[in-house]
Amino acid sequence: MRSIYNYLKEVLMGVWSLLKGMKVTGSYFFSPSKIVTQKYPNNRNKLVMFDRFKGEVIMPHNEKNEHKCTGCGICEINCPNGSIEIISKTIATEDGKKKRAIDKHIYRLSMCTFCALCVKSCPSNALAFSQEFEHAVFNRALLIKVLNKPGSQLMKGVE
Amino acid sequence: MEEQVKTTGINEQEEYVINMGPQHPSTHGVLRLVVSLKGEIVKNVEPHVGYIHRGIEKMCESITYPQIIHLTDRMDYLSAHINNEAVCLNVEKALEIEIPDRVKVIRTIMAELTRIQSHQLFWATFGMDLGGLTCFFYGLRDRERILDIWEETCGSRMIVSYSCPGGLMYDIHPNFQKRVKDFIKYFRKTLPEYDQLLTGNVIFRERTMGIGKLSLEDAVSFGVTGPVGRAAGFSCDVRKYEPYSAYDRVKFNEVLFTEGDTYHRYLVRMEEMRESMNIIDQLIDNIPEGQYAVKMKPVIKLPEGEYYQRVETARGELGVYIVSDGNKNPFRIKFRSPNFVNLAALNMMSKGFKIADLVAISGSLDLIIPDIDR
Amino acid sequence: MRLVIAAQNISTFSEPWWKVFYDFSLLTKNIDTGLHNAMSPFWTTVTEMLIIGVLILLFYALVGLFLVYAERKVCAFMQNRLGPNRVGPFGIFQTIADLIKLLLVELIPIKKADKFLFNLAPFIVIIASFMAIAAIPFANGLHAIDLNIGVLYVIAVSAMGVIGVLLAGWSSNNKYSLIGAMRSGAQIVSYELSVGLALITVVILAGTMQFSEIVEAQRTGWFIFKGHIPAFIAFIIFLISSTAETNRGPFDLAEAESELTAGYHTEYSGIKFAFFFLAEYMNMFIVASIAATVFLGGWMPFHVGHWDGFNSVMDYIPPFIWYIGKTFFVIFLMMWFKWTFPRLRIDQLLTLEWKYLLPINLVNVLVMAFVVLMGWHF
Amino acid sequence: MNKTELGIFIKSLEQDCRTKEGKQFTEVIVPSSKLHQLAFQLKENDESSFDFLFCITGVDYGQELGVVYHLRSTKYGHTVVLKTRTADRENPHFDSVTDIWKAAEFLEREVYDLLGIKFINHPDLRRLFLDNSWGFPLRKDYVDDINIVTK
Repeated sequence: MRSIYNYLKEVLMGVWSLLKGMKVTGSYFFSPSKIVTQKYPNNRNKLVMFDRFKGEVIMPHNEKNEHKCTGCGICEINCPNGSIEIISKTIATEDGKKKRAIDKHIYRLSMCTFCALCVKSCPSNALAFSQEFEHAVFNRALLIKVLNKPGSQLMKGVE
Repeated sequence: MEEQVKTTGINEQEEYVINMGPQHPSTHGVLRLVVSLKGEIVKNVEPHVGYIHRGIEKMCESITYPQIIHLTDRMDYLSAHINNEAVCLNVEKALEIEIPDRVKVIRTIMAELTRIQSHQLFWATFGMDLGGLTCFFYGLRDRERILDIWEETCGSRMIVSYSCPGGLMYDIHPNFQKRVKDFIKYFRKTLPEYDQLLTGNVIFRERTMGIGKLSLEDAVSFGVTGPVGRAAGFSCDVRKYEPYSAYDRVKFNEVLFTEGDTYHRYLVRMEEMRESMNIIDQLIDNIPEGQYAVKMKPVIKLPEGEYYQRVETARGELGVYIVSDGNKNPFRIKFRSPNFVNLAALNMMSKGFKIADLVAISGSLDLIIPDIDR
Repeated sequence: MRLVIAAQNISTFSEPWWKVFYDFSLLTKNIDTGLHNAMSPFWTTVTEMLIIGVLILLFYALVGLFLVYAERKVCAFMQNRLGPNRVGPFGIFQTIADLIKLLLVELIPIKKADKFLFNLAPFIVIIASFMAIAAIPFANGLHAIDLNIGVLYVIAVSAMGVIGVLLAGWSSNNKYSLIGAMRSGAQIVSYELSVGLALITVVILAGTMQFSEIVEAQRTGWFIFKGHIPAFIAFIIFLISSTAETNRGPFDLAEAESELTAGYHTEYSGIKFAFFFLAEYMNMFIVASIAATVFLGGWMPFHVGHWDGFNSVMDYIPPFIWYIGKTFFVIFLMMWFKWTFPRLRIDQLLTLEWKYLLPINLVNVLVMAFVVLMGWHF
Repeated sequence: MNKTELGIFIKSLEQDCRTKEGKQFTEVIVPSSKLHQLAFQLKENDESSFDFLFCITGVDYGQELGVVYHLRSTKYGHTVVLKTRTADRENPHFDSVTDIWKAAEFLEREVYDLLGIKFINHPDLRRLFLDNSWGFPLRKDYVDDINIVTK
């Protein structure tokens, strides 16, 4: 008799545990307000990324097309993957001295691991992260970016 | 000397050999298990690894210490922050710098968040391995909240790279404390649902109880650590026996069971999530003021010598062994990854069980393949 | 020419047209007589069979498409997701898009596979489910063939699908497929017993195996209420074992995604895979409609004792709607099971059948016989 | 036992080894011929009972190849580092400790794979990550012009 009681108890307890699980899924089924899906490409306009989000490295320019990069090459040394390459040139300043400045700040997005060492190590805060995250392109060559805009110059007062 | 290299002799006539992986839904990546079967019963499991071997140890020999951090993220990507912390602690120990309390507390909170999200993902994938697909979505849904907290503070969602030698990359975001508290409040409500859906479920208990037993003796001998070891009664929590960061100032229990089967490995993780929440509760309101990083020299050179640092990741004991010759690059760096050592016990644990149990056992080891391969 | 005459006969309809929804025999008889007037009995039968065949095929495809969509939506809502929402409003055309994709996918030939059996297997699976659908009463008078052993026929025919599964697993020359097929064989053969015994419980109560009479007997109350405790237990057992018989989660060991990748249909692609896929959903529909017919009164409206007002209101809902509603209720239950529970192991699956379901079922049959004998049912 | 006591104790077990009190752990430098013997004693002796082998590292010191064993006792909580070296770069070999700690099986395979150090009496010494056509990448004299790019 005891064994039959145990048998039935086992069956009923098992069914009860299953019902508890069904309660969880069932309650979610009947409460569509808890749906977490974000319809991504449709909500693109409303999408706000966090300020610190590491999208890609950019070089902020002001309205006069000036940047802060002196071409010192510290970011190039600090980059673990060799995704930054700086091609510098010598220019003559107004008072006639020769000075080193960047020609091209090449940034290979395809090799970047977003470790933020370049941004953090830059002595003149010339680099920053943008919140752009849609990096997909059809051609790998497009992932090699030149960060300084054409015709840009070093900001006054940055050494 | 006799040639020690031997090739496996699998008798095709007598054993039914199937290849689980490298592309198999339940090997969580590119692990390949060569399974010898007799009917449905597993006779032998031979793990083949190396499909994503990237040579991180070799790469580390040619880069500087701050640059190593971003590579450690990519070993055990679910314990990314704890991996960072291990290298940072080791470098800081070697340089004998005292880091501010604020850093210690923030690192501890981040590490515990890491543990929670890793166990959430474990719960999700373990449920999926056993056929309960809904678990996967619930686990990931809740994990997303932690990832959002990280995204706000660290800038990345999973591969955080938040620690650096001497402190942290940035200070915590002003919203950090509020969001963490919100999450803890939310997750305390959601965790019982996990129990209702899986822990108490009669099918789940039948599937996992008594499966893949590992005795305490074997656990120690195989060196399995983390939840796998603790389920077998092996007290191997580094946070307890060699406290680092702020673990010496918080109260928490080491979750220990003695059965050592799949169910208890699962249970250890469920309990650890609760313990982690307790740790965060103790720390989140008491983050001391101060600097978030110590000013370091631009080029970090470790004094000549050998340094070993172990930390408790979500999967077990991670050891970082640095041999330095005084240069800015490590002479030799070795990561003692918990998954690699835990994998060795898989064969012993799954012998004699069915192929469905093999999936459950390898799921309960919670293997992360990049950590095995490195 | 003859068809035109037949059509003219059909168009002369004595009753108001909407009466058809309450009694389809009005329409079917009309068509029958129309055809008889127009052509010889042999050709009449051939034409009727053709019409029914085309209609069932259409119905089959529509229900299959809808069920795939429904399953995806149901599981999505249970998992806090939206489910398909891109193709068409609320993603309703998603399955059609999938179907087009499946039709265009390359059929990959397998080296060293048994070509003939490999190609035969999906047809056997789909024919088995196709045959079963013939015996199901959809509504009053909408019944392709009313066999006097309808219950037996459905059990026998639906079990034929296992041959297709076994063939598919064996002939694809894949170790995972073979394991899946063998599991499936063991599973379906055992669970046939429970399905049969659960139906026998009701057959005892109804006293007949003919579907039309079973439905008719439920005019005064559904069997699940009439037979109270034993009928309810039989209903639960039928639900469990029919879920197992259709290879659906938590009993989807034959395909066990996380263990055997996709089990017996691992090697199939394109339209052949679509056949297995469709057959799975149609089997689910068939067992759900049998459950609805046998336990929940088929197309009979919900009646409560002597509440005549309530009963007449219920009568206004057409039988077809009742039938569809009940069937989808059962299907929803099965989906709910699938998306909640983890999968069983093969030995536990057989333990559940032989140690739990079968003994309970046998006792239940006895109890039911006793209840019927003593007249304790309603 | 603290670090000093442990050093003295190990010295008493094996005369040929040199013990050094490191910053963190006691370090023991043992000749390769005595390695297995000492390891066995460290495991079995009740006073030391080093039952948890948590790390095996192969190191290429330039001239010599070495293996470093990190041992911990779950009973007493002390840790020791065993080090051994060989000058034979062509055919380096040590005794395997798989019969003492099962964890050594995979860890030694990894060392063999990456440094080419052979372990005698290892039950299944095959390459683990790489296939047989590779060299031993963690050796300092390893060259690979295609995959290793230096700036």
